Amino acid sequence: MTEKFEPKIVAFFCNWCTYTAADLAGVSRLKYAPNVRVIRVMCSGRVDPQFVLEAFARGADGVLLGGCHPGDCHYAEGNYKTLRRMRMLERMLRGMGIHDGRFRLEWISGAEGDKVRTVVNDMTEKVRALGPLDLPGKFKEWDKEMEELETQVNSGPAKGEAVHAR
Amino acid sequence: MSDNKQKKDALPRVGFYVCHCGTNIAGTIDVAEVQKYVSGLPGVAVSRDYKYMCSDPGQELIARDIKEHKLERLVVAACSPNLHEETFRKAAAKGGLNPFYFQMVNIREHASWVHTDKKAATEKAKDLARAAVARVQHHRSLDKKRVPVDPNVLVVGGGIAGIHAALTLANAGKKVTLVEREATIGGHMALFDKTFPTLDCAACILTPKMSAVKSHPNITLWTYSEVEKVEGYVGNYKVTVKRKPRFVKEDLCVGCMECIDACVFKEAKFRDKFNQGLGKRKPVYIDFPQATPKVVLVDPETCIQLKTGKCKKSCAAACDRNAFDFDQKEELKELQVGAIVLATGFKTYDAGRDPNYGYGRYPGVFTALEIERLVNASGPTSGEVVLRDGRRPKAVGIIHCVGSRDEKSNKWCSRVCCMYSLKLAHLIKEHSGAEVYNFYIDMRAPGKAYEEFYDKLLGEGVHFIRGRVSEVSDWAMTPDEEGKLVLRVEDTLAGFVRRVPVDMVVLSTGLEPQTDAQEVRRRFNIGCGTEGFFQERHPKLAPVNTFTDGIYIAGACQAPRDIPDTVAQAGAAAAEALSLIDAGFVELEPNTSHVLEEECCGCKSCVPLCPYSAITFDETKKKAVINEVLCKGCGVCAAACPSGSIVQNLFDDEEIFSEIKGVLSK
Amino acid sequence: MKYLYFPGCSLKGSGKAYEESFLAVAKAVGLEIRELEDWNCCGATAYMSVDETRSYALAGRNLAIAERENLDIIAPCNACYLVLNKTQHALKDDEELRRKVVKALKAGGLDYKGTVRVRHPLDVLINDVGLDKIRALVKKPLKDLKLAAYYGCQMVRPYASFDDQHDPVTMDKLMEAAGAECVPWPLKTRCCGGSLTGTVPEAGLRLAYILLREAKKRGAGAIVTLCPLCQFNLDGYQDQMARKFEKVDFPVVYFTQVLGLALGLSASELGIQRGIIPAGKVLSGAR
Amino acid sequence: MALEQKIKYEGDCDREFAKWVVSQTGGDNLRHCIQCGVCSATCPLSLYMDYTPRRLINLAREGFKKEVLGSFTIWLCASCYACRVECPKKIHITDIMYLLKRRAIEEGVYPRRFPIPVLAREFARMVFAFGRVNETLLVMDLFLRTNWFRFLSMTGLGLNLMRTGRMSLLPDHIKRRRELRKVLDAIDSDKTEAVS
Repeated sequence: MTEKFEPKIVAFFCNWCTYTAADLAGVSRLKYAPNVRVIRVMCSGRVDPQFVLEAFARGADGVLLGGCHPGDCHYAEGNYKTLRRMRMLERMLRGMGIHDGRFRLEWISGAEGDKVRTVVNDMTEKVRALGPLDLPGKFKEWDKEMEELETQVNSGPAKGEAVHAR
Repeated sequence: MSDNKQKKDALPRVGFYVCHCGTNIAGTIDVAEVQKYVSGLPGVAVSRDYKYMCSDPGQELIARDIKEHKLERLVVAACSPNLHEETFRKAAAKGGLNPFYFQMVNIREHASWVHTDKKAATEKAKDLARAAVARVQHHRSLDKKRVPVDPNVLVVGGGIAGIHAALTLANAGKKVTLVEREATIGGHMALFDKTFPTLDCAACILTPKMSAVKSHPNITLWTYSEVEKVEGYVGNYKVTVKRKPRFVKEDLCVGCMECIDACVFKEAKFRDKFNQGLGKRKPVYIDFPQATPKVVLVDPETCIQLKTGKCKKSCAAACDRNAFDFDQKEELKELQVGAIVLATGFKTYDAGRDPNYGYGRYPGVFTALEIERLVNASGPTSGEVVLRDGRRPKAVGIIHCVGSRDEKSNKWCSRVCCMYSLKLAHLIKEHSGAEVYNFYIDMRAPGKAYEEFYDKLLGEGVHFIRGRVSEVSDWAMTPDEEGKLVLRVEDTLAGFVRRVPVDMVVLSTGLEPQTDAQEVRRRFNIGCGTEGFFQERHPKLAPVNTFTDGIYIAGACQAPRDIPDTVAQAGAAAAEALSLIDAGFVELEPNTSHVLEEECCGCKSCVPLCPYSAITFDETKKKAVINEVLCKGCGVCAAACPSGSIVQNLFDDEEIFSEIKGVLSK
Repeated sequence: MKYLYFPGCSLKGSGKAYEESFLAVAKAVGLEIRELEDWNCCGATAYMSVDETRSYALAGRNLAIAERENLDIIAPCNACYLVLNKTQHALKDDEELRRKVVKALKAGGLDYKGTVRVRHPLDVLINDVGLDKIRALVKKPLKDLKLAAYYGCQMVRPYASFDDQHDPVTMDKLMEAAGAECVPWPLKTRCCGGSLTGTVPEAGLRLAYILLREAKKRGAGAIVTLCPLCQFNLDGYQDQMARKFEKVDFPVVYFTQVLGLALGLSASELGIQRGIIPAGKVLSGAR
Repeated sequence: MALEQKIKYEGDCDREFAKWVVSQTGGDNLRHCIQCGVCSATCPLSLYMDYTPRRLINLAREGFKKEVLGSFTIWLCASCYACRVECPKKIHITDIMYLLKRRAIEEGVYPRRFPIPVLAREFARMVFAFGRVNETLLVMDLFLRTNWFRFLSMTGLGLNLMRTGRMSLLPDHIKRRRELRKVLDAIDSDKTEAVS
C-alpha cells in the first residue's frame, strides 16, 4: 500500500485559551494526530492574514487558528477582530482556489482539552481527504513554465505577429 | 519581508538543549536523534540532550555553556512555557545572556504526551526545534517592565473564605475592602447549627471572626453591595462597586430592632430567605441576631412606604436614632486596588429539578439547608425538628447525592454531602429521637477525623443503606406505610429492593456554581471550567491563582469544598496577594508593541483597535503613538497595521515568519 | 390539519374502542385523518427480542410508506408510538444500522429518509388543536367525575417529547377541559406489567392490581388511559385479581372516550360498551 | 440443607462475552456503571428477578455469561424504560436486556417453557406470515405450546372479550405480504453477517 498522505497543518494558538487547552490535553494524556505544528501568539488577534498565506505558501496543507470564545478574550475584544479578518480571508482563499476545509477557525477555551483532540483529529482526516496542497511544488512548476515562455519569447517573435506589451 | 537584520554570514551562536524529562519525553521522542539533527542546523554552536533540563545541574549546564561557548541565543525543547519558561530565562541570565534571547519548544504536552507514533512524534519535535532555532536568531534583547503595585486589596464575597482572607490581609497591615452581596456577611456557614466533624457550633466559631472584620481598622466592609466593573491590570485595578440602598443609615442604626416591632405589619408574613422560607419576616428585617453589620434593612418589594409612599412609617417614628432614610439611592463607588481575592462561594442544587423525589409536592420533603435551619436554636422552630404541620417525625430518610454524580444534572461529587448528611443524621437523632436512614452510594469521609465521625454515627444506630433512592411517593403497599412517605431503594449490600416508610425526607443537595458565575468571571476577566466553577491556573502548582495576574480565588467558587479546605485556601489566596503587594512592583512581560516612526504613514487604522486606548495619534508628527504603560501586548494592532510599522516585542513579524518557515522547510 | 393514522394490531383487536373513540373525537375537533395505507405491525416489545435490525426494518416500512404522502403519523398505541420513534432515533444515530435498513427497504421497493414525524394523539390535541378550542367544543362537561390519569410507560419514556417524564400533565389538562377532575395520583407512569400481566401472572398481575387499588383508594371513579395494552391489562384480568388479591371492580376507559362524551358524542359511537368492567354507570352518572 | 459452593474462579469469567456486550449498540457505556442500584429500585419487576438489573449489569461486564444468559431477569423486563431514564450514567439498560435476550435465543439457553421467549418467537413468525398480529390467535398459540392448564383458566377472559366484541378469530393481513418478506429477508440477520 503506498505511503499514506500525512498532511502538514500549521496551527496558531492563542496563549490564554487554546494553547492552555492543548497543555491540558497533554496533561490528561489525550491522544491525537501528530500532523499539527503549534505556533504560540499572545492573542488570536495577533495572527496577521499574511501568516496564514505564508504558511500555505511554505507548504502547509492546512492552517488551524485557535482562539478564546467570544467574550472570553484575555484582552476583551481580540477574538472579535480575528473573526472579522478571517471571514474576509476565507473569501480570499476561496478566490485563490484553496478549498474551504484547509483553513479552520475554532474557539477553544482553556478548559476544553478534549476539544483540541477532536478538532485536530477531525481536521487531519479532512485535509488528508483533500490531499496535498503543495504550493511550493506548484510555484516551481509555474516558475519553470515562465522560464520556458521567456526563452520562447526571447528567441524572436514569429513573422507578422503583433507583439503584445511585454 | 525586511531582510534579515543580522549580517548574512555571521549567524548568532545558538545553544540547543533537548530534555528527556525522565521518560515523559524520551519515552516517545528519540531525543538523541533530535539532538544530532539540530546540531547540524545553521547557527547551532552547542546541541545537547539531558535527563532533566529544569533541574539545577541542567540549568548550570546552560550557564556554563553560554560562558564557555560564548553563546548568543538559547533554545530548550522540553515542557510547556507555562511551566518553565521563567526557569530557563533565569538560567540564561545566570550565564550572562539577556533572558529574552531564549525560545522554548513544547515537545511534552504538545507532542510526547499526546502522540503514540514514535517516529511521527520525533519528526514533529525536529520540526518544532528547527522553527525555534530559526526564530531565536531574530530575537532582540529586552528587559522586563516594572510596574508599581497598589497596596490595597479587594475581597469579593463575605462567606468564611472572604472573611478569613480579609482578616489575614488586614492583620498584615494591608487596607482591605470586603464587598458582600447580601445584607450580612457569614455566607452559607451562618446558616449552620453545627459543623462536621467536631460538631462545634458554627455561630461560635464564625461570630468572633465576623465581629473582628467589623471592628478591624484596616477593613472597609461594604455589605448589600456588588462589584459593577473592573478595569486596569495587575497591581493597578480600578474597581466600581454598586452599593444597594438599605433605606437605613448604617452608621446610625445599632440593631436594637425596635422598628421591626413597630412596623405597620403586626405579624411577619413575607418569605424569609435566610431561613430558607421556613420562617416569615416583615418588610423591615435583619437576617439573624449575630448579623454583621447589625443593621436592619427595608425590602422595597414589600414595604408600603417604598411601594406607594403612603405609610405612617411607624418604624421610623420608633427609631430614636432617626436612622431611617426612605429616599436613599443606589450609589456607585470607585476604589484603586493592587490585588483582588474572589471568594464568591457556591449555590446548592435546586431539589425541584428531581421530580421523583417530590420536593415541593410532598410537604414532608426538605432540603438539607432547611434542616440546618430547623435544628438551629436561632432558627424558625428554635431547634425543634418538626414537620411543616408541626408533627414530630418518628422516621427520617436522608438521601445523599441529590443533583450530584448524575450525568443528567451535575456530573461531579460535591465532596461535602456525605459528611453533612452524617452530621444532620446525628442532630436529627439527638433532637427528635427518630429512626434515621441514610441512603448513600459511596460513603466519602476522607478528611481528618472524618472516618471516625462516620464510625460514631454507625455506633448511634443510624441505618446506612447503600443504594440510590429511585422515588419518594405516598402510595402504600402495607398498613405501616399508610400516611407515610415511602422510599423505594435497592439495598445493594443486602441484594434486594426495599420500601422504607418515613415521615420526613431530607435531600442532601450538591454544590454547584452561583447562577451569575459566568457574568462575574467575565467581569474579572478570568476563566471558567466547563461546569462553571472558576478556573485555577494549575490544579496542583497554582490552585488559588488564575490566569490573570493579581486576581486570586478561594473556596467553593473554584470547586465544591468543605470549610477546613476553604479556610486553608483563603489563607493561601491572602498569601499570594501579600507576596504580590510586598514585592512593591510587578514585572510585566515585555511583549508590548511600539510604532516604528519612520515607517508609519499616519493612516490611523490602528487607533480604534486598542481596547485599552493605548494608541493615540500625534497630530503634529502625523504618526500613531503607543503608550507602553497602557499596552497589554495582545498584538492586535501589529497584525492590522497595513505598512507593518507596528512591532510587537517577542512576537515580531520576522520572528513568526521565521518560525513558519522553520516548521515547514524539510 | 391532515394526518396519517397508524392503528397498530391492538386497535383492530382488543383496543377497538380506542380506535372508535379516537376517530370520533378527531372528526369532532376537525382533524382530517386517513389510515396509513397497508401498514404492518410495528413489532411492539416482542420482535426486538428476536432480531434488532429486522425489527427496525419492519417498523421502517411503515415510515417509508408514510413518507410517500409526507404527512405526520398519529400513533395512539403507546407501544407503536415508542417503536416508530425509537426507529427514527436509531436510524439517525447509527450509520451502519441505517445503511442496512435502507438497503433492505430498497429491496422491497421502498426508500426511507426519516422526514416524517410520529405524534401521539395527546400531543396533537393539546398542541395543534389547542385546549381553548377543545373547551369551546365541550357540550356536556362531565361534572363531579373523578378520574385517575394513567399515562403508562412508553408514551413518556425513554423520549419525553411533549410531556414531563416523571409527572406528565397533558392528559390531566385535557380531562379537566372535559369538565372531569383528576385526583392526585403518584402512579401516573408506573408500568402495568405490559406483556407479562397475561403471560407471567405471578409477576405481572400484581402491577396492574396496584394501579387499580391505589386509584380506587384515591377516590377516583375510573382510570383513564391512552394505551390499549394498559387498558386490556387493567380491565381484562380483574376476575383473576379478585381470586388472587381482592375484588376491585373498577372501570378503565380511554381519554378519547371521556373527551368524546364531553363533546356530546354518543356512548355507542365511543365504544363505551366494550369495557369488560361496565363504565357506562360511572360516566353517565357524571352527566 | 445441601451446601453449595459459591466461589467463582477467573475461569468462570468469559472475557469475550464481556467485550461483546460492550461492543453492541446500547452497551457502550456499560463499564461506567457505579452500581448505585437506582435501576433495580425503579424497576417494577426487580422484586421477582433472580438477579436485580444492577447485579446483572455487573455480571455482564465481568463476563459471567452462564449466569447472565440463564437468568430470569432478562425475560421479566417489560421494557418500560424506567431504568434508562433514572440511570445517573445514562446506560441504556433496556437495550442491554434486549441484546441479552437475543443472545440467549441464539444460543438456545432460554428457560424452556417460560412463555416470554416463546411469545417473541411466535410473534415474529406471525408477523412474517401475515404482516400483522391477531392477539387472540397469538395468545391461544402461546398457551397451547407452553401451559395447557393456563389456557383453560383463560376461558373467562375469552368469553368477556367475545361479549364485548374485542375478539376476532380471523387473522388480519397486509396486502403486499411479498414486499414485507423481501424486506425482512434482505437483511442478512446479524448472526450470519461476517464480522468486519
